[in-house]
Amino acid sequence: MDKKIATREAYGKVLVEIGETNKDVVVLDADLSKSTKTYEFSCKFPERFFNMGVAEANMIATAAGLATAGKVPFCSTFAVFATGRAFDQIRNSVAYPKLNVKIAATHAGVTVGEDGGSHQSIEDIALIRALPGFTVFVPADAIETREAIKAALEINGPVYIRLGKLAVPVIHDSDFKFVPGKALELRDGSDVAIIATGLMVSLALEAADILLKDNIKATVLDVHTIKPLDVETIVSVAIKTGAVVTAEEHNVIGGLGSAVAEALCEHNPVPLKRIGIQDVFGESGKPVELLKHFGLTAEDIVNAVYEVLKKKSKNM
Amino acid sequence: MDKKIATREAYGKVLVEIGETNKDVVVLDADLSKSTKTYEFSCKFPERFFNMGVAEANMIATAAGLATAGKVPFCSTFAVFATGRAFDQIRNSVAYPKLNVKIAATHAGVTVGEDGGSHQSIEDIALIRALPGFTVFVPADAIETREAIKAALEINGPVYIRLGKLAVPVIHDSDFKFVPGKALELRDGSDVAIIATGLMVSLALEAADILLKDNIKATVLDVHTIKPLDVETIVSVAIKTGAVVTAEEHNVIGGLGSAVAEALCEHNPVPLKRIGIQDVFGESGKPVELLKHFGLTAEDIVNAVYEVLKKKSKNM
Amino acid sequence: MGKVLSPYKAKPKHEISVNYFNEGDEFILLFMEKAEKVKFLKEKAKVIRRHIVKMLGEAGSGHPGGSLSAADIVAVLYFDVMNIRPDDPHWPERDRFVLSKGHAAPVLYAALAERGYFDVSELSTLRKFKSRLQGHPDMKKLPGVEMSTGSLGQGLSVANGMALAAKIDNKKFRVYVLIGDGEIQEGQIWEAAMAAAHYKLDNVTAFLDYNGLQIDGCTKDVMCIEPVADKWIAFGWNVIEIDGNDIEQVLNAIEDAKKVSGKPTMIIAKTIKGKGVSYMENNPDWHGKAPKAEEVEKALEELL
Amino acid sequence: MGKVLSPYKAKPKHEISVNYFNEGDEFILLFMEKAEKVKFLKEKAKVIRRHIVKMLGEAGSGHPGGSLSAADIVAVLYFDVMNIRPDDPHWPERDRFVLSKGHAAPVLYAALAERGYFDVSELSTLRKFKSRLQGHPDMKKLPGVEMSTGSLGQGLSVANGMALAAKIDNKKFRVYVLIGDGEIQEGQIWEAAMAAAHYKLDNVTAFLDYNGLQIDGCTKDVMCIEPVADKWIAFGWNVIEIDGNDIEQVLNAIEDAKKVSGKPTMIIAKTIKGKGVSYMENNPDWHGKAPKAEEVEKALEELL
Ligand SMILES: Cc1ncc(C[n+]2csc(CCOP(=O)(O)OP(=O)(O)O)c2C)c(N)n1
Ligand SMILES: Cc1ncc(C[n+]2csc(CCOP(=O)(O)OP(=O)(O)O)c2C)c(N)n1
Ligand SMILES: [Mg+2]
Ligand SMILES: [Mg+2]
Repeated sequence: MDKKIATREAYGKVLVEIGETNKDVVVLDADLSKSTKTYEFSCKFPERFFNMGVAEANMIATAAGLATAGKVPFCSTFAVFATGRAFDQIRNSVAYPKLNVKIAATHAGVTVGEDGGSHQSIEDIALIRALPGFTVFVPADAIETREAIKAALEINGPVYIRLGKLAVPVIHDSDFKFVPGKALELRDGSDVAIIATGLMVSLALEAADILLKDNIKATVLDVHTIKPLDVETIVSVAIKTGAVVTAEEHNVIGGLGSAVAEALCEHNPVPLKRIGIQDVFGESGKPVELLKHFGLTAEDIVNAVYEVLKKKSKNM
Repeated sequence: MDKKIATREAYGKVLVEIGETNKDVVVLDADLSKSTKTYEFSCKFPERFFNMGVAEANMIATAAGLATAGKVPFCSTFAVFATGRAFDQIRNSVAYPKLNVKIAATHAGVTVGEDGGSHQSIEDIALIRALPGFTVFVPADAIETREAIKAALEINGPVYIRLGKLAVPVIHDSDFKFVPGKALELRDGSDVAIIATGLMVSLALEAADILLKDNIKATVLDVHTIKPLDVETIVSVAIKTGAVVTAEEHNVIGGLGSAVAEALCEHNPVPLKRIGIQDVFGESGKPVELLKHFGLTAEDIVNAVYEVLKKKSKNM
Repeated sequence: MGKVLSPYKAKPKHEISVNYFNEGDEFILLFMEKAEKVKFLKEKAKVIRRHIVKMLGEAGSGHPGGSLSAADIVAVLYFDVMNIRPDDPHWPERDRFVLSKGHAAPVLYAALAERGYFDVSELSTLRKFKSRLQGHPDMKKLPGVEMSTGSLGQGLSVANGMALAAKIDNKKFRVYVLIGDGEIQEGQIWEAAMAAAHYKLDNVTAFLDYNGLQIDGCTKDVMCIEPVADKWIAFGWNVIEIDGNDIEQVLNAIEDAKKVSGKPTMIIAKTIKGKGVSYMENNPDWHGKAPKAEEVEKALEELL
Repeated sequence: MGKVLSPYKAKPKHEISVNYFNEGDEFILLFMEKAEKVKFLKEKAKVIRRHIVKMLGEAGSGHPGGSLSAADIVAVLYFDVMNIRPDDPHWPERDRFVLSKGHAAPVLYAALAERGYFDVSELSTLRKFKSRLQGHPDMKKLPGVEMSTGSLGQGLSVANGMALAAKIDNKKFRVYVLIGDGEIQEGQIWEAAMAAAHYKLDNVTAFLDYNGLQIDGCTKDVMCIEPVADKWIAFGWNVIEIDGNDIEQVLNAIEDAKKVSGKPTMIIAKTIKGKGVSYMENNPDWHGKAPKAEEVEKALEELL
């Protein structure tokens, strides 16, 4: 876990690779190609790159048109604008007609940092998850990003990929197997399950290490696919452990925490604590300051584990 | 429950009333004033009515500007466009600066009917619920709508009010007391809790009647305020009954069902079944045909109750 | 316009359908004199209008005004201009038509049925539960519908995307798109307008159904769009102004658009909302209301 | 412009702040000759530029290019034109300024501090955790910020809303709004443009910071906005074209805008992105990158 790479960087690289092998791949950006890392693609394949300017809505619906003609458009901009500024276009021109459009949104979450609350998307998962037929990937590291983008290309339908600005630890080996829709068990433990997504996965592993010192064995799930959710695995670890903590860099309303709560309540209700942004907007600061401020550290996960364990023992 | 009135009709009426008593109330519409029922206000107070044409994004941000200068704007259009077409404006120009803008969106849910899936909002609650600081009202009938609008006027901040096209039964007496944020217990029963919102409340009452014949006593909660959620009451009925069914005319992802799942998992996990649109888009048809097709009838609620009761007995 | 396999032979068959000979690649009024062609297309537009009125009467809800105003444009596109194959609706080389103002679905459905995409009898299922003819066009349900629409302001962007795909692949197909005049109040239209000019999409031809009305009244009163031609010119488009209920003008404008290179063309088509049905013409009340049985009868008489 | 309680007296106090006398209602350069006023405003613009460079250097991130290009416009607004009360920032009769291109926050913060809304020392907290000077303006945190911005394309709509409120209440305040030239690619700008003309918002004066650059390069290459004046004219605006880095032209344009009735005014202000710092000028790389310590020094030398 020494090496740190931003998932957007990994995206930029794999985009060029798939552009090479698949001539139907086209890329659209909304005046942020250097930040979203579509820039390299734009240099290599200028005839398949379309800068749409500061016009996210038009970008998405143009991509829909390209998709009707057999192209596989990848659209990129900041997550807050990719989803919010173009929601009706995503809904009515992509999801409703089930078109083969990929939205790879970068700068998700509060780790955007200094730009502040207007630029920190804490609700994009909630938005896209509410749309029938969308696949939602939230990669935890650079390697998972690679695989998620390649998997997105294989899926014939709308896919949302949530990427970050901040360099984050590489937690996977390069030969790791990414199965869309299948949660990855990174640690096996019977006391509690920590279910995490995105950059919180590496913090969940840290938390598991800390807990181990206290002889608490945690299962750690990496839920890279928020939708369709791997209900089976999630329910099975809930049954095994009887207590769950979710961790995400997103509002606790509408994201992974909600998805897990839905699954647990319908299949095997157990105590749950949701680590995430507690329904407030972000603000300016350094990413680490903000992760701390918003309660998104390994320690916060550890504390949440103790809380659910207390409830679990009461239940028993 | 003989009389049927659409909540949008009630909205149109109360709007004129509050326009009379509060000169700061202004109304904006996006070329749908006869459908949203802001038309009467526009005739009575033309100097305080602004038709923005087919431009929902501009409507919302203009309302934000009006709010900065002390006006209390009510914005109306169909729910699918009110939320989705203007999401970033609602997010960044209303919710983020906590401005005093009210969005009264009509034509929510599949009871829009013949217009079909492009016009049937099944995700608006999910969208607005994910925004910090928003109050979300989903009135069950005409009387509740009146009170919700008056309550919205009292709140200094962003409020979303979800209204319907279809005439629905009037379930409340005119002297009923509406307390924002407080779920209403319409029936008291210890076997199961049916937690409903919007037009599903009257169907929940029907379901409770049917269940009573089988000697199953259901608590029925009318959750007219989805946000802030009345966690206390919801948890208390979950404790009392040990089994919960939610019912909403919305995607089961992101709406009332998710909110209740979150509350239960964090405070008192019990078996839950979520009645709602099962993550598919709507389609054309008569409202009753669609309610049936999408599993939104009293019978569907009854069946869900039997399901959770089975799980509850297993749990005990 | 590609190869022509068969001449058109007008053989009137039943009440409102005009039969045509179409054994292969495409449909074209090749051996007709212009005047004869115009007459034929006028007849087709009338047939489409009759379908619209009947469908809506049967459905009990829907949008007659904006369907009727566009019938002539749609007739010209589907019965003369567009290079399409009803028996192979996904033929990659086909010309595309995007009905951006999706509420005018009936005019599209009528044209598709008349053109042979499906049986005209299916028109009576409009807006009914489980029908392929949804209240607003659904491309997943009905072959021939190029894009699902209904949320206004999105169709021009979609058309641009199709046109960009043609450019990438060096394909010759053209993209036609019909936009409402109230619809251009949507900012996305101007994003798309700017992008079409920027990317020199001369394979895009847009029609503005310039009927002066939207739901809440005259565009002039609701949200004035004037001067409309100046706007499109300022956004870098070739602009042609015509009477959009005049078949010949529609035909000529499309031909002129094809000759322009490096620019998309906007045909500002002055139309009458409700055109062809006296009591609907220029009356905003008929934007989104279905005619009752007697009203259908009266309309059909007028449309003989 | 209301009552004037006090004459302006220029008393230079410390390195970059120009002090002023302001005991009551408002701030106005009343007893100055035009030439003297222009000189003073030029000085203010320079002071603002110095603040921008220093703030960004200190913050380590942010947007210098678009802040510097707008410094002259903002100086004229805050130090001559606008009827405001720094000690009563919510005074209902105040003129409003909406920074639609919110990433240029530093130019606004510098002007507010210089104008007395808060101490200039606070400028050094820009973008830091818990600062009132958020990366993009936050009206909830910092008095004097009229609207939270950062998501491009929304400020003109907001300005219209403020202007409508003035019309309803018969108030005399005016609304100024600064828009980026890349920003006008957002469709919402054109929705707002149409609405401002429709509602005859002659109390709205917009500035286009016409610096020819956006993040990915020249607007011409990324998404061409030309012919830009024609667009605003076609959308019903009074258009004035000026050199937006020329204080006198900015002053005159604003005066001219005030005289126009029944129409909003767009002042197309040709500017140089990065203006005043040689190595930043016209260089898209300096859109969103902070200068390093040596670069700050160099810039400050140039801005003496
Ligand atoms: C985004 C969106 N907003 C609102 C509507 C509701 N609506 C349907 S038709 C219409 C008026 C359209 O007027 P116009 O474009 O002039 O159509 P026409 O006159 O040709 O029928 C409106 C507001 C919609 N379908 N989509
Ligand atoms: C809706 C939205 N999309 C994208 C961005 C990211 N962004 C910030 S500045 C900018 C370029 C703006 O260019 P311009 O308006 O010309 O600004 P200026 O040159 O004056 O800095 C972009 C795309 C944003 N802030 N908001
Ligand atoms: Mg019209
Ligand atoms: Mg610029």
